[in-house]
Amino acid sequence: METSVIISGFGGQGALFAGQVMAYAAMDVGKQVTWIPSYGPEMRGGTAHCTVVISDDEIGSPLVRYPSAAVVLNLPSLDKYETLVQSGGVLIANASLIDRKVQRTDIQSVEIPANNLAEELGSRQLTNMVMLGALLNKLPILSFEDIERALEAHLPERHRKLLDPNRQALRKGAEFRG
Amino acid sequence: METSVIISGFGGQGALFAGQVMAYAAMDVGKQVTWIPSYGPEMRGGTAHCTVVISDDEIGSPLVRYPSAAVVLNLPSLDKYETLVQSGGVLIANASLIDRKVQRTDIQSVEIPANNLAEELGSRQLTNMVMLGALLNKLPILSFEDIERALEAHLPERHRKLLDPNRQALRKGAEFRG
Amino acid sequence: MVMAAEAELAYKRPEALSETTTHYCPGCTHGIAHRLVAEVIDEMGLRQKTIGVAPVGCAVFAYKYFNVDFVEAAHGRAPAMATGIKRVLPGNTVFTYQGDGDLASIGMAEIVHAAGRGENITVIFINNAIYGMTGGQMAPTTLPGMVTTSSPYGRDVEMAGYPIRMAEMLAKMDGSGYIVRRSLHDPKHIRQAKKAIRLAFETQERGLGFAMVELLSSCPTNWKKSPQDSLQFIAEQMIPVFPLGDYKVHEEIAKLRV
Amino acid sequence: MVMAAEAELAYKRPEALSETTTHYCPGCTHGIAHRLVAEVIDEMGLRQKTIGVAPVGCAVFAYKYFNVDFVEAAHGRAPAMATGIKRVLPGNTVFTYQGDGDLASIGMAEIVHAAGRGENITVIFINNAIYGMTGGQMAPTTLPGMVTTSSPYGRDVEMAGYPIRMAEMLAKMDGSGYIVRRSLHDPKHIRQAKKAIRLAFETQERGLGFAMVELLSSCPTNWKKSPQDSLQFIAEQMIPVFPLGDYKVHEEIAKLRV
Amino acid sequence: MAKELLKGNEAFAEAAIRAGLEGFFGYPITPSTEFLEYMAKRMPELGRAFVQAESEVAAINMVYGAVCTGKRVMTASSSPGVSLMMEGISYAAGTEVPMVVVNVIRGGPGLGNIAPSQGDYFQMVKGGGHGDYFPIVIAPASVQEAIDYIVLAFDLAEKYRSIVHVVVDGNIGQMMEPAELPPMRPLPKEAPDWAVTGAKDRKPRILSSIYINPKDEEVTNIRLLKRWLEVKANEVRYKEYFMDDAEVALIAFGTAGRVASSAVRVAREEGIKVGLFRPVSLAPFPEKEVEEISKRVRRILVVEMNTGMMLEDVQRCVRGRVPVEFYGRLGGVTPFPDEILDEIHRVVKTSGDLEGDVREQWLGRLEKVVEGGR
Amino acid sequence: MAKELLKGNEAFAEAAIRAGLEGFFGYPITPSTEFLEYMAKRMPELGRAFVQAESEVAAINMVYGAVCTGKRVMTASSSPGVSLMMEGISYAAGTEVPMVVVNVIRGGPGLGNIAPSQGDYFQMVKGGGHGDYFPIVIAPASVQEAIDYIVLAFDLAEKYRSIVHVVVDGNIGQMMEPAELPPMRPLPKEAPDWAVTGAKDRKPRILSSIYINPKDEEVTNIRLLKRWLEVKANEVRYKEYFMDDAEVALIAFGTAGRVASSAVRVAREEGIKVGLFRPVSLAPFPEKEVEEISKRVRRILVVEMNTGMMLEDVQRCVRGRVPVEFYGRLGGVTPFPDEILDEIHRVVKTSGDLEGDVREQWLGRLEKVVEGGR
Amino acid sequence: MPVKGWIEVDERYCKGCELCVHVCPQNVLALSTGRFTPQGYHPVELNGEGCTGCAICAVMCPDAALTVYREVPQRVERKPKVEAATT
Amino acid sequence: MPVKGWIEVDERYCKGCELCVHVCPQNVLALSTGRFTPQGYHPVELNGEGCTGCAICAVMCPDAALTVYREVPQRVERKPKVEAATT
Ligand SMILES: Cc1ncc(C[n+]2csc(CCOP(=O)(O)OP(=O)(O)O)c2C)c(N)n1
Ligand SMILES: Cc1ncc(C[n+]2csc(CCOP(=O)(O)OP(=O)(O)O)c2C)c(N)n1
Ligand code: SF4
Ligand code: SF4
Ligand code: SF4
Ligand code: SF4
Ligand code: SF4
Ligand code: SF4
Ligand SMILES: [Mg+2]
Ligand SMILES: [Mg+2]
Repeated sequence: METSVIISGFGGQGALFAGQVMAYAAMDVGKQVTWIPSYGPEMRGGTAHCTVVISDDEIGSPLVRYPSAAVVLNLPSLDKYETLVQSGGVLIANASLIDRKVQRTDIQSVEIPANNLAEELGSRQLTNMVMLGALLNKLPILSFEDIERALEAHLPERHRKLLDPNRQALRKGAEFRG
Repeated sequence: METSVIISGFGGQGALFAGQVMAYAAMDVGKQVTWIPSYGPEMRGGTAHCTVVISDDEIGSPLVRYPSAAVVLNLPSLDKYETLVQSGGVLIANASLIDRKVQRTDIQSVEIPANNLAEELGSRQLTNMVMLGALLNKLPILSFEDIERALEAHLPERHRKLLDPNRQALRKGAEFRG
Repeated sequence: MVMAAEAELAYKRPEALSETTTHYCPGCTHGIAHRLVAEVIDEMGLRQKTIGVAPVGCAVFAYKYFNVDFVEAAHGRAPAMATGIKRVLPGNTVFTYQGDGDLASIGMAEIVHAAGRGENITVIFINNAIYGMTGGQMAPTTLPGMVTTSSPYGRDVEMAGYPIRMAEMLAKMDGSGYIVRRSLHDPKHIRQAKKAIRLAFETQERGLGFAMVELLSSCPTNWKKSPQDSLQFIAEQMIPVFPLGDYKVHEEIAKLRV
Repeated sequence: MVMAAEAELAYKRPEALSETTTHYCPGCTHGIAHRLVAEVIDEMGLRQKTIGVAPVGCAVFAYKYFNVDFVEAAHGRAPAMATGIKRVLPGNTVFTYQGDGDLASIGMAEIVHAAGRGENITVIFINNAIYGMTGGQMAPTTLPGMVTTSSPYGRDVEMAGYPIRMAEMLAKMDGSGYIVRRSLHDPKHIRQAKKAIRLAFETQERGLGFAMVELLSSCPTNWKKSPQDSLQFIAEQMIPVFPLGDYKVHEEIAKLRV
Repeated sequence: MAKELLKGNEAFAEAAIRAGLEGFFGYPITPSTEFLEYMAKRMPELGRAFVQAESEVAAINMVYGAVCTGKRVMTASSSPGVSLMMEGISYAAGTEVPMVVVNVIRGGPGLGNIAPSQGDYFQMVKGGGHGDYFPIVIAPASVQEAIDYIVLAFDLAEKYRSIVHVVVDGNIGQMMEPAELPPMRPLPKEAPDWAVTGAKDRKPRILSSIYINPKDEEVTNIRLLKRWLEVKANEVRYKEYFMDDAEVALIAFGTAGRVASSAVRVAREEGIKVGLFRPVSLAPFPEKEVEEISKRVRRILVVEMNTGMMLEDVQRCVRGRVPVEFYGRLGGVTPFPDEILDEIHRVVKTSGDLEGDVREQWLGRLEKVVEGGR
Repeated sequence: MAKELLKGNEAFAEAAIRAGLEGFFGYPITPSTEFLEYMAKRMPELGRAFVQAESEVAAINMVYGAVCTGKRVMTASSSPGVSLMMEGISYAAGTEVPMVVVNVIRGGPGLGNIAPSQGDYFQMVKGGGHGDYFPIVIAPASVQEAIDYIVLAFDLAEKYRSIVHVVVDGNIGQMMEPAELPPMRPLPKEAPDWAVTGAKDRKPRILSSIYINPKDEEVTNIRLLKRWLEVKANEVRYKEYFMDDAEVALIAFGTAGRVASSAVRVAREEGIKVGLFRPVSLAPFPEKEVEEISKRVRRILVVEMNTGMMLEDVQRCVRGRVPVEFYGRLGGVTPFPDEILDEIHRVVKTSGDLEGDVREQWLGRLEKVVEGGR
Repeated sequence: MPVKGWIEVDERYCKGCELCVHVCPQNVLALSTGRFTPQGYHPVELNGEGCTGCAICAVMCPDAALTVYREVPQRVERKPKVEAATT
Repeated sequence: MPVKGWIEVDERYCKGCELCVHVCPQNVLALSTGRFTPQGYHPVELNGEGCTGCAICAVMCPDAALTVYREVPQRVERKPKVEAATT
């Protein structure tokens, strides 16, 4: 079984890091995983996205056109990925910055005001973890414990103090019921 | 019929020019012809040689390993080309500078003291024409008139005064009986 | 506010700039240099005969921003490309616009020889002490001790060499007609820079040889400074290493008043 | 003549020259430069740790003529190759030997940046105002008006540019430790040239940065002059364009007496 | 050592260091710059040589000089930068010194863009420099392979005194994957017996690529070719996926190979007897293996991120036994698995054709894909 | 005009001038220097641009600039110099500007020597620069062809806005043969509609090879490839000798082709049914023609002055129909007709073998020839 | 009486870099933090009285986003059409 | 009394360029026009009395073909093994 997730947003919204956390967690539980960022001119435009593929077998393409799930942090990302999520897949949209509804009905979608929830926890920086929490709730390829262990092991030293808030953000995202 | 001649000597002995005169003459009488010099490091060593191929048909290789004739102005050239002249071919050796006999008996060879004959005509510079005269005598692919017309047409302006001596040198070479 | 007939236009975007938003980072002085070149082209009425040569560097898209014919050179080779153009179209005005990686690193031979040949071209040289486009590596002009992504411990002059001062070097070439260094860090210096650019084009139009204006410029993004702090960095850190001044001025140009 | 025990050897072919006849034309001063370098290597006892870098040019076979390890660089790239060697073998002595086409034309970027980096190498630069090896084309150092096979009407400075003075230019680089120009046209100047070569190697041994000795040299063959007339040409025509002198001397070297 | 989540370019660089790298000379260019930046940090830490050269021309000639001392030295660049290295690479080949060059290929020709591409296949494999020489070309397809093959690259370069190109694209350089780094190798104490190190108590050594007498050059060319035949006999590397009973074979390398493997996996799930042959050594090309495949399968589909370059090598080996078709994306576009799956479906459904220009046929299909916005 | 006895390099240069050359930018290198020297003399006489550049890198970029104005401009160099032009050539290809580059190939790799060689076949034909592009490559084999094809080169370069390489070797450059120069073409008054000339009363024009968005680059690559398919359809050129009833076909280009034609002529006199196919356009390669030949003949012998480069293109087209064998001389050695005649004798006497590495087989024979002092 | 002037900001170009803000001698420029340009920046705007039309802001602006007007006290004969302020 | 000296010419190296001939202050060098070196040049030779062993010829010789000896009036203690004359 191969699961693929695209996380996409403005630069600085933590899309790449959220993907890396998933990748670490997947590796630590013994799965195959690839993480690949966008790079180059797209970045200049201000968007950043990454693709994470998690599998039990050797992973072929680290890039997928039709992901199992998409986590979109802003409107351009929703516009781009909504149509691409596999039928039956998952779409997590950041309602704080996206002022339209998800159109598709053949996928599970969550519209979560992630910025607001993050700010409630004291920092906008936690937006990405809120979104990730919401994702894992719908797409339980990794447990919260897996993610938390990954955070613990791989969060850079200088961000250590954010460990707890990150945990809370994950939970908050997971618990959100639109 | 394809006839090939290699003319070889020290740089400055006029080997290249003698070949060019043949090439001009051949062209002017409507034959196919190629003239190709040695170039590069060999020249640094002080030898210069050229290959002239004259034919009624389109000429393939401008280079031949086994020429119909060789005109050798010095000893190293004799050493190199004596063995290569086609059986039945012609070898003209400059006896003024070569102090050994031609060994082969399956070819027509002429050992001619070309420097001396040229000096008799007033200039060492005529050595090449003496040798060419001797060649044409044995290998009548071109007539003396052809060569003289070529000299007339193609001798550079500043050497015009040498036209007559060149003619004489050709005759002298042709008339030489070893 | 009355937009009366009495209103005088005190400043207007030059015509030689196209109506395109640049991709430069906010506050990057590449934009100022572009504007000045465009103003000079307008003032001298050269727009319809100018051919620009864009570099590889942040200014790679310069061709989009000017309202003139443009070609895009290989990294460092703009002076060679400009030479090719100018030699077959001697009546046109040809300028290159190059960064310090482009001009002073990979393109060193081409710029020196364009100057040596006295090629009648104008070179706008943006010295921002860094490789902007590729994400902040050391340039030949990087200051001693300056941290970049390829001098992570600060530029160690023992291992990575000393800043190269192009204006001083090229002024040594007999083919050079006009070689100066200016800065873009405040309005006063910007005005001086513009005048220099004007004279550099005048040098070309008069066939007086190779002309280059070196402009000390900022890179807020890779210097990791605000646009304003970056200007201060130019004034306080760069100018001492790269003194402003006229390094070579053809006598005909020295007489000129613009 | 008595070959007595009282006989003192006043001059002997240096050991650092191999027992090989060079391919240089008779009277070509490339040979003198070789000899001087070999004498210095002998005197300083560097033979066993020296690595030479030969150019593409008439000196392409320099590697055959010295009794030291040698590599053969691509045209103009000897300073880069020397940099590579010196950086991984900092304890060795590394020198390049380059012609003016090699160093001042195609290799301009490499020599400027080797100087800029203060690369601890020694460069012997043979300025003969021509491309010897390829049969006498114009070099960046060709004198104005000089006829060569690629400037058949004489070097026209308007079209083909001005002679480039490398010593002056490289002396401008902060990484340079020792930059001088000497001539090989008579015994007195040859002695001075040798001293300069000695100091250029001393500069390297002391780690004082980039060192270059520019040597005005003859090319009888392509100048179409006798060896002796060629020396006169250096004295009368070349020196005025390429003034002899010390363009940069590190203070430690200036103190040295050799 | 355990697996870590490693970024391609950095893993690559660290692996080279652990293989005993003593000098790195390079010039920044996206998307290989991280390689240089990593070296800028690590090499001085280890007291080893690092120089940011003034250009790729200078970089390759610094490497050329440094490898002449017998030490492990390399450079890394991307397409336009590698073009500038062609003269230097040809010199090193002619001098018979080991040299490792990494090319992170980007979209071209010209300045192009910085996106992943395989458009330099010909340049790398056929030798973009002048003259007869035979570079070894290795194309890793994962971070682990990048690590393993950069180490191998040094070993092969030394064994055969040859150029080794390691070619990847930005995907592999930018990707993170779990992988294991090798232990740090101790640096050798002795220089090899051909290296220039100063003629201490021995005869001087000369390293040069000049053979002014053509007969000597011919002997050199023969020596190089013979060595190459040895390389061909010993150093062919490839990977197979589902090839045992495959009736249709995909042939693809690097990223295209990975993407193809995803498509093949899905097709297998659909019951299609398709396999993937992924050359790892592009040179020596797995000629015999491809020949054998062409005797076994019904159809071959070559997938590349270029206009069909390896395709020509495949065609040469297949010798018309079965139809060889092509699918490629261009200019920095990485194909997605679904496109290749579509191609597999098409191939199994149609009968195939030995005539006609396969590039022309593909171009028609590609234009539809592009028009469809994919 | 009547035939004159003309030297290859000079005839070549004069023909280019008469074809309307308005700029020459070059750097001296044996054996192409006479080309530059001729230009140094003639171009100023005609008031046209001549610059001795500081290097081949500069030269090609000067040409790149100058061709952007729509004028006919060229350079000429030899192998190492051409390697330095690879980046610039790739840029010009990506910018879709016409560019003519003459390569007088010399022995390599590296500095090698200055003797005639065909060792740059791959570099020229497959594109030694980075990225997907398709140079037209023309290989004249006589002074007359040099003249005719340099003129054609400009026409093709403009027609297809393409790179055209004209490749010869020192034999053709140094040789004198009777040949006829074309009349002097008048210079065009107007620049083409893509050229940069100053935006006088029109919109500005931009010439660039950058397509930062891969999708745009892909569209460009497709455009280039389509144009190439057109070139393939229209511009294949070759010459045949005694091919009508040939049972054995020699395939050889340039000097090797001429030498082979001598051997073929002698073999015909001996009654051997052998012919010669001489590709003139190495790219586009005469694929269909070689394919047809492989259906007609019993055996094919490829002759080159390299280690077997065009050989691979022949193998690709022959698709295993008949044995393809190889004979080459290396490193600047020009074969003599007698060696090739020996090969013809050998081929007609033996039965031929479809298996095995033909290069390996040839190498064994070559070593005997070399040992024999030939 | 000081000359009166005003500026127009072309929001296609303005990137909110604030360089003009820092150089304005009258201190009458500021970012409009409530609005975004099409490129997603806060544009600059006049936020006070006292602009003299000195055009110093325009001289500084890297994006040529500013047009500057100056009120002319009385009609003058010679009116230079458009003259860049820095000449 | 002038110092006495003499030279030896290594004919493997001498190319008969005459540069030594021109610089010899004693004018005692000349080409030996009757002989050829292995390379085909006329070698230089001492053709008169008066060589002082000054080694100026050797300093000039591009081919390091010359060895120069000097007669030492009396035995000296310190005898530098080989010192190139130009140091
Ligand atoms: C041959 C080649 N080498 C390297 C690069 C990568 N590259 C692009 S821009 C650049 C340097 C840009 O720096 P600079 O010239 O200072 O311009 P800036 O961006 O600072 O204005 C480099 C190294 C390239 N495109 N081509
Ligand atoms: C890349 C390249 N370009 C050109 C050449 C041809 N070439 C060989 S030597 C030389 C110039 C030699 O002149 P210089 O450096 O002045 O040395 P000299 O022979 O005068 O001592 C040239 C252009 C080459 N070998 N390689
Ligand atoms: S990276 Fe630096 S130089 Fe480039 S646009 Fe941004 S600020 Fe300007
Ligand atoms: S060609 Fe000139 S530089 Fe070269 S060896 Fe002869 S004289 Fe010396
Ligand atoms: S300087 Fe220009 S771009 Fe910056 S804030 Fe002011 S108007 Fe906007
Ligand atoms: S014109 Fe002068 S006063 Fe008015 S906003 Fe600009 S800088 Fe300030
Ligand atoms: S200088 Fe040297 S080479 Fe020349 S003639 Fe004298 S000894 Fe012979
Ligand atoms: S040593 Fe002095 S005197 Fe004797 S030959 Fe030489 S130069 Fe003349
Ligand atoms: Mg910069
Ligand atoms: Mg020279």
